[in-house]
Amino acid sequence: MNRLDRITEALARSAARRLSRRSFFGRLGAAMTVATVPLLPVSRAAAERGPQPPQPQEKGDPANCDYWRYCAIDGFLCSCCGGSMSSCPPGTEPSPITWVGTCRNPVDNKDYVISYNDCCGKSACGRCECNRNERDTPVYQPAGSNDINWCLGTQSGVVYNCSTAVVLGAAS
Amino acid sequence: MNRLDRITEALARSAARRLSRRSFFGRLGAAMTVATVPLLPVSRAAAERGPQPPQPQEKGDPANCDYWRYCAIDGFLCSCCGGSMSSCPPGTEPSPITWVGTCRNPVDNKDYVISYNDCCGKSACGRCECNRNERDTPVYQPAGSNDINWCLGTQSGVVYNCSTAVVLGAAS
Amino acid sequence: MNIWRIAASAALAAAIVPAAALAQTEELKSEEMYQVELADQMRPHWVWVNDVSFTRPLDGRAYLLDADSGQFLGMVSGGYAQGPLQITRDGKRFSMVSTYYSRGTRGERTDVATFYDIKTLDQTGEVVIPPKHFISLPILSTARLSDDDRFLLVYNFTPEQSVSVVDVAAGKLIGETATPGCALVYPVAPRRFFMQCSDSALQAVSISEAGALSLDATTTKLFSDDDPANEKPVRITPAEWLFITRDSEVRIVDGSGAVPKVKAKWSLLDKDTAEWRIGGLQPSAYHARSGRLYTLMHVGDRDTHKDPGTEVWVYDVAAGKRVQRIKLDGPATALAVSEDAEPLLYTVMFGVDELAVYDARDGTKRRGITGLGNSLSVIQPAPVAP
Amino acid sequence: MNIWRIAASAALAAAIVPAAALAQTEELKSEEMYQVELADQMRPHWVWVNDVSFTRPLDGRAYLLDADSGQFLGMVSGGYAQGPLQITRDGKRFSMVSTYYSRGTRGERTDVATFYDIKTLDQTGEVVIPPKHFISLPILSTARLSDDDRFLLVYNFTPEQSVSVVDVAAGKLIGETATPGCALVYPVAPRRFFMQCSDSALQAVSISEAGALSLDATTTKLFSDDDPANEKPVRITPAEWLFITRDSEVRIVDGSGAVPKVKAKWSLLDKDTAEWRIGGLQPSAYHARSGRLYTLMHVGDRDTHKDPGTEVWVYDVAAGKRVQRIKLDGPATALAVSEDAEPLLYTVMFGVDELAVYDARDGTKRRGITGLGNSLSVIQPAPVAP
Repeated sequence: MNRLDRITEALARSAARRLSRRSFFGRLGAAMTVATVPLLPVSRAAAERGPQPPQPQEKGDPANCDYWRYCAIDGFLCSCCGGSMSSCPPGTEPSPITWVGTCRNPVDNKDYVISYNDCCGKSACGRCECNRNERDTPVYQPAGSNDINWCLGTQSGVVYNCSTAVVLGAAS
Repeated sequence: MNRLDRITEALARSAARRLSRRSFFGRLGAAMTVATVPLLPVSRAAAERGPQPPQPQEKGDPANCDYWRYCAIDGFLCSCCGGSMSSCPPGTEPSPITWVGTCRNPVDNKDYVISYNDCCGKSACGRCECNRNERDTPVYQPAGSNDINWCLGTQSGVVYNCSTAVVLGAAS
Repeated sequence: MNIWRIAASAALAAAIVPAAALAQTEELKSEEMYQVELADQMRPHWVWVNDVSFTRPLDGRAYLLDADSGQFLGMVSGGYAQGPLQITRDGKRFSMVSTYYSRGTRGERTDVATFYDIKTLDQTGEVVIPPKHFISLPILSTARLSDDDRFLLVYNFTPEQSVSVVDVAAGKLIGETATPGCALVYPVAPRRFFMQCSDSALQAVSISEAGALSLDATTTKLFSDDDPANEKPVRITPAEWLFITRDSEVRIVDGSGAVPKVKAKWSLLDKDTAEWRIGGLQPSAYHARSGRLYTLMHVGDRDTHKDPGTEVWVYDVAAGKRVQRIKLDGPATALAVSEDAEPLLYTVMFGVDELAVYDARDGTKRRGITGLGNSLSVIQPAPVAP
Repeated sequence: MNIWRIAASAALAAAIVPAAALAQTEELKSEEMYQVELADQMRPHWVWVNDVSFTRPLDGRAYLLDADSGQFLGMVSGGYAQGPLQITRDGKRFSMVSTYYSRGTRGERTDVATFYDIKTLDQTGEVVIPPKHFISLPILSTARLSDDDRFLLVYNFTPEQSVSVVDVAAGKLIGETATPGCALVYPVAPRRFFMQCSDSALQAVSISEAGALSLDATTTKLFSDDDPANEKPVRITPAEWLFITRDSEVRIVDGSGAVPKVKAKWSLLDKDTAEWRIGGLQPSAYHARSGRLYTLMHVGDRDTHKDPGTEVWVYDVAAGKRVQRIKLDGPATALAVSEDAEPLLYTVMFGVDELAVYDARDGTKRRGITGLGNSLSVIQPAPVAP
């Protein structure tokens, strides 16, 4: 099973995102099913909704390019920009579609499919610029390409603020 | 004679620019006579019109902030951006009105009124950033203020590319 | 650069320890993204820093920082040579005045006042205004809210001078009034402000309930041409502004009457400090609870009025006397002080990407917040109702 | 940073010497400003450098430099995440594809192809195109002119894929054709190009005289998923493009027939250099007169395909053999070679504000041109008719 198939299968299994295989991997269809990003219910007092923290089974510094989830990231870490690995800074909109990577969590030594959703609608945050390219694909294979501006799927428009690294699920 | 009067008189004597005293120095008139900047005839072969060089009675490096004409400049030197002290880079438009300073030419030890016309219509050149403030005035005394974006008088709009330092004439 | 060192470490302290045990058995869960929301009101030690992005001025912005934790809370993108924010007195909302061109650097110009709330840092509305707002290095008085947050007053310069009025509550432009020879907006009451004129007089202006401006009385010339007041005064009471001249002379102007009046005069300097000067882009700040004035000072002559300060000198304004000298960790072109009872002193240096945070009382540096861009101009602390 | 050290020193050598005599008697003259104009055609050692302005992407731009003198000749401002230029074959005109929002970062999106001439660096016209052009780190094949400069072909990604066609001569949009699964534009004849598809096949496309696109034949899969060709090939003859894979394998594709064909295969590496890889944002360049390929090489594994090169390796393409190794003065993410008979090698490093200029034949560094911003992406030398 090559890596495109692995990624695609992981995507297919993910309940959180529905990314049509056709547009990227096939040649026949041009339609795209764009899932809206579900919002968690407001869980904190005073209507404040803080950045979503990492999961317990992780370690390291999410504001550092070396953090395990960032193995194919390219851009500014939302963790340094008012968001986190899985939340967008205030006033920015998560891109519903994006590129995915496969990174190994050193805590459990398992590979996970990571979705690098952009946060969009304000200009580049400029902090914590990272570029790692594990399994990054050329732009003509978009679903794995970190050179593309993925804000294209938002209501806000293409202006890119920062990048997240969201766990979609185990890769295998 | 205070320095505003000196500058105003120098402006009044200048055939090159006609800057109404009223709007800046008086309180009664709101009208502004905006002179267009005369263009020199094309003087070089092949329709190329290179940057206007300094005058013979000067010395120093026009790409250095310490050059004598820059005693009240604030911005990017057009000399580093495709223009010169008295010409705008290709595709940028000189601002017809601007702030003026009075600088001493170390070669003849005379004070000259210098007009810091902005070149406009492309974004900041970014090279050779200089800020000198001899006799710079607050923004509510605009004719001597280098904090103001003087591209406002152009056809192109307010987008600032670089600053010139044009000799208007002797100050006294 | 790490908002997580503070925010996450507490949250994770409990979480990561048991993780080692979990790790063998439990996979990471699929995550759902969301947008962070802030408290609905600026906290006392939150602070906005303007980045005019001088070498890339089409991409101006302002950053919201939490000076207590060092966290970067979020940002707003502005327009060409983005100026300061206008923050409402309750710290819940703000606006900014921006210029956009249809083709980035060219084409049709649109000026717009955009309104935001703090909670979402998202825009709640906009009002298109006359495409002539004053563009300069950021100066706080180029656009101001009236004291009751009802009207936004925008200074224009084409070079004809005028003030545009936006009805904030109604979300519409009311109009524009010519103010020949006079610049900037200094509120002194909910329906009154004054302006600085090129002949060093002040022009009183009143605002009708409908938002119409009337030019009222004008003072005589209050400052000499050789030693003008700067255009960066601080407001010390609702009706009083404290101006400082090139030669570091203080003039307190009382705008409560029909004609603004100089109420007090004193100097930042004495015979032992005659070689010092105030300087910078935002060279002074006032802390109302303690009656203290903070000034950015350096050694230099009259033409060094934009030079960075190496020290902050603190004055008791009522007494007109210096009470403290603070040596800065690095030079600074702007300073501000938080308005609360445990004040922080903030400084930035144009060209350096850091907000420095000091204890305003003892002058010790608490932290630096870096990665903010190289054209930090003005600092805007949270308003705290007195 | 000094265009005058060269330009002015010669002019002034004669002028300044007599000035000492003049100075006592003759005042400086009042000057009249004008705008500089360039030659009407790029000279062989003129070169454009794209600054995508990654941390301030609303203010992208490209700089025109004279590599012989080190002079900064001028610039053009672009739109959001500004991409490369499309330079006409005579070097007299160019265009660029830009995205603008009505409120800078938000509002209505407008995509536009803007046309300029070299002489004035001023725009001569624009064509509004579908607001969907592909935005990425700059890649040369996102928009290309047809070989006769008649049509501008713009790759779109929404993520539906298509190509927009602009009639340059008529100054109007012709239309847009869906290209599902296929990306980028590689001309092989005045009315023909191919695209790279996600399944590693190539799609041939023909252009009618009216500018309509037809999707023609498709190749089989030409590259493995584990070692894909990059999207930064170089054109070595009108119909042939040279692709390089992650593992530094060369594939020359001939697009002259109905179906593109792999014409030659060889490797940049041999058993002594197996640990090296090609890498960068613009990792290769071709000099047609000498038949030489220039590649940016570094030591690294397959995932280091964007890492900067520390050396430039030079190949005789006809022989498929390396003929030279050039050690760079500093690491580089992009390189290009001037097309003339005395070629210069240009490099930039993303994050560094310098264009480095080397003699392409002996590899000696001639100069660095600095002050160009910290996001230099692609380099575009003057076209020289063969």
